[in-house]
Amino acid sequence: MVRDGGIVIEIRFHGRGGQGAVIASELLAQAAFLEGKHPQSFPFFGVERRGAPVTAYTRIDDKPISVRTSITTPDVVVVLDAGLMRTIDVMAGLKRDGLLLVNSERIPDRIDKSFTGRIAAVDATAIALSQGLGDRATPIVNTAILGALARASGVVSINNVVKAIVNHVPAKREGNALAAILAYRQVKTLEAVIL
Amino acid sequence: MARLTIPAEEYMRAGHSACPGCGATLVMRYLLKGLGPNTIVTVPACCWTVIGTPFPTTAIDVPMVDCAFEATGASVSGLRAAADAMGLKDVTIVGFAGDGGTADIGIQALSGMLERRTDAIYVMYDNEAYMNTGIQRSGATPRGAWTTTTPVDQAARGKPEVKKDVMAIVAAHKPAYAATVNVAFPEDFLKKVERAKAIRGPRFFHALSPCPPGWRYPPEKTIAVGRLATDTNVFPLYEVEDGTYRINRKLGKAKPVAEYLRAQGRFGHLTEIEIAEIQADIDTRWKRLLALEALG
Amino acid sequence: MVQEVISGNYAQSYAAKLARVQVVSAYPITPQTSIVERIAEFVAAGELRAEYIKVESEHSAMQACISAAALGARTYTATSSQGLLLMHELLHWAAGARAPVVMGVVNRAVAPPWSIWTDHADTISQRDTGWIQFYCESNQEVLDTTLLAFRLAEHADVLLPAMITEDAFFLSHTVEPVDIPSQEQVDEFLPPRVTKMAIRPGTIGRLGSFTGPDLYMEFRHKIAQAMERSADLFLEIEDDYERLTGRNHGGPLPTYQVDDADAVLITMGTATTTARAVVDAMRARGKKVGLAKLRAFRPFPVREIRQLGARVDRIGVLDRSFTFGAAGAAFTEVVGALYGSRHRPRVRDFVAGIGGRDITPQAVDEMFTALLKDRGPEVDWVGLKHRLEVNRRG
Amino acid sequence: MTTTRAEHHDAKAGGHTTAYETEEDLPEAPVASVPSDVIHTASWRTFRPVIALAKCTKCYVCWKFCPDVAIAIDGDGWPVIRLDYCKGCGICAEECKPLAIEMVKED
Repeated sequence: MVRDGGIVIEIRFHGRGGQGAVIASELLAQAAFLEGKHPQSFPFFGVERRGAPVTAYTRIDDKPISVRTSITTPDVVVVLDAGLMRTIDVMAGLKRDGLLLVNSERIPDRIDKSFTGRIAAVDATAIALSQGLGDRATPIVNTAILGALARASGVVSINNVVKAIVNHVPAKREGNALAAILAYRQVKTLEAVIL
Repeated sequence: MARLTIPAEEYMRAGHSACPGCGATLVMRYLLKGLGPNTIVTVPACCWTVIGTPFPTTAIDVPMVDCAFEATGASVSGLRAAADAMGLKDVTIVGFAGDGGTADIGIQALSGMLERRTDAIYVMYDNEAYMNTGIQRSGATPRGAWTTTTPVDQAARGKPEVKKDVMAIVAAHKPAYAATVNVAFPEDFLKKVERAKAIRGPRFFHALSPCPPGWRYPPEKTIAVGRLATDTNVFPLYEVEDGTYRINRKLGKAKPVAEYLRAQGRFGHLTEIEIAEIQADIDTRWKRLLALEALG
Repeated sequence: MVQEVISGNYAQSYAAKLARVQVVSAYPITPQTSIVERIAEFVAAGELRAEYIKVESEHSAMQACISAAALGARTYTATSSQGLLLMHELLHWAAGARAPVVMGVVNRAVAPPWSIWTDHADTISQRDTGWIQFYCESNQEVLDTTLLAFRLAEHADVLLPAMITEDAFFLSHTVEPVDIPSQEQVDEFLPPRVTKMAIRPGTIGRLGSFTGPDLYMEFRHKIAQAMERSADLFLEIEDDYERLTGRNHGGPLPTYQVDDADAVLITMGTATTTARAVVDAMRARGKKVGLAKLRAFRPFPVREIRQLGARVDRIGVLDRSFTFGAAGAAFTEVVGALYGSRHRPRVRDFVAGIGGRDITPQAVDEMFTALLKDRGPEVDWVGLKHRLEVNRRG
Repeated sequence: MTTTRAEHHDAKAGGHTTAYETEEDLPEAPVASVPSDVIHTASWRTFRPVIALAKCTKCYVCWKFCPDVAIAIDGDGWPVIRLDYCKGCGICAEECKPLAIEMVKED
């Protein structure tokens, strides 16, 4: 999205209460800040319940951000829990040529035919559990997914994702950083459909 | 078909917004099973404000009147007065508040309601912190517990103060009936609700309501943790009727408090010495309770 | 109808009794106490069949009324000053829950320093809570307006709480003759409360609930519309009251001698009586002055203020409270109402009578004179002492 | 959080029909009267309980302790998981004495 000569990228995260979607949106903002960008991140203002669907947003601009509105047409949608796609329309408003990144062992089918952008997948759950992040019921996949996002979107570098994690994650910093790096290496991407 | 040990009727609906494994939903479920449809519930700010689901939906099949955080006792009195004035027969008025809304900000209104002898049931569902706002300590948080406002770090060991004894405060008002109940013991819970329903005057329940995210244990352990609370004497089951104490569950030998504490992440930092101090405190309180019961 | 010599506070008590309130919930505070004591006597004597909840605070008094109203009961309470301030959270709640609670308020200054004497800081501070507000000039007006308020608040197109205010001591403890309508008259005017919205055992319904940004605003807009509807309904209801009792206090902004006036003073509460006498005296001296009584502060009578503004060039507003950092609230609202009008007279604010200081005829005369001469500051504190006489003991 | 958009509901409850198309359709006071089971909470779940009826003794402990009212009892007395509502807390499996319930990961 180009506005007043600057480039704005808007990202929406879908997760469940307890998985760290809100923290992911904040860490992404921290990483973007390290890139010299102007970030803004915010959760869907609501009541969080463990396990319940949660939405969070990050907006990244080349220059200071002058809006405080919700994000309705994101460039990137990140799904921390593929199970959510059964009940939640994660594609809602996603730009046709945008990016869908899903925590999944395999790249999901192109459900929405009008979507011509890229689809990426990473098994963030396996990576998180390999690093002792969360448990099987609620794996904390937020840092892994950010590593994958760095690779798939190029919005921020993996170096700055790792820096943001080390600077701001209160516990298991090494495991979280490693999760991001592993995901960066393992993410698979299905390129855009050329019409 | 085998026999159900608690009534089959449901007055709480599925679809509610509680966290998985939530104890507070079981408190409501059991309570309404015992009280039946001719009941009006008033609820202040607490987890149930959210659990009860947003407009236009509602999670219980009886009327629910939202009230201000500190005013449950007053709301109860208002509902009772209106029901009496309008000739609504045999309706049970219930105040349903959390521990913060009861032990802290709402204790004045609770005291008022008990003192003016409002004919109603007040339930404090006790998850031992401000859980709806995200685990801040309340007067009902037990000693040693981690919360977001009683962190554990170099210079802090969780909540330094002991849990406020709300039952003792209530008992000092000489209510018609007061009892502790625990979601891990539904049959005892229902027996007491049915007993309370038959009595007129101010009645009070202190309901232990284990909370997986706040107490830091996996959601499937809600009943197990609740059971341990009673079987370690941390949360004894007893009732007070006309000033007489009756303990409803006594084990030959209570389990060590450590078993209860070790099951929850909020106590994960406690040392053996700290646990021993808590054990001593629990032992003293248990002895006091036995002595109160012996008074007859 | 009988005439009795009673205080403003008793006028409240009699009105509550005549309205056959079903639930009363109150906490004592000077100078409100005699209102609720008299009601307690009515209940004790069996003259009023009401549930009287002796609560432990004003906050609880209001919560009990709101919850009782949820079941459809006609509810009444009374308070003053600090008690009203303590209720503040629940004043918003009453409007949001659409509980037509009727409340008598004795206007009293707020602490510190402690003061039990009158000004309007307590009720003016509540103007944004969604309550209908009436300010009264006489004990008769207190009684009549309280009865009007029940009918208006409970009207299906309104369903908003209403407060009827009276100046501490100037009305609350001043006895004067009051025509008291018969119970039959009041029963005809004010039948038992009927509401479709009452919470009933055996049904499903959660009153209060919670909403996201997708619905909250519509519920607030409904309150705004109900408040707006109440303005015209008040006129109809007062006409109805007049048919039964012969009395009509003249809507939200009754005027006196304004038709040819060069300057008009807008007053609230008991200062009106003094100001009316000053108008007569000044008219006798050939000064063309007039008076408008701001009787309803909520809903604010924008239409009537504009009609007044179209007739006169100079308006003074007598504020018995002050909004620190701005001006008197009545002044700013009058100016706000006139700004949208083609006729914009000069408006000045006279802040007077704070903390029970007497608003003397001389002070009112000064205000009119300043208006006529078009001199003096836009906002003026009138009656400040240049020389303080402080009692010292020792 | 679970959001419920009012305009999607047309349910009868408490004798009132509640179909909210415009502001005028909303009740004057915020009175919610649609039973909450119009909301499905299946999406909260990571693991689903699966009952092995061969091991079930019909003791109904699972039903008794379910905080989500997500276990029904069918005509033959067997417990049935209401998968639209089960949040997958696992209390039923944890408390089941004959170990008849297994928590299975959702796809």
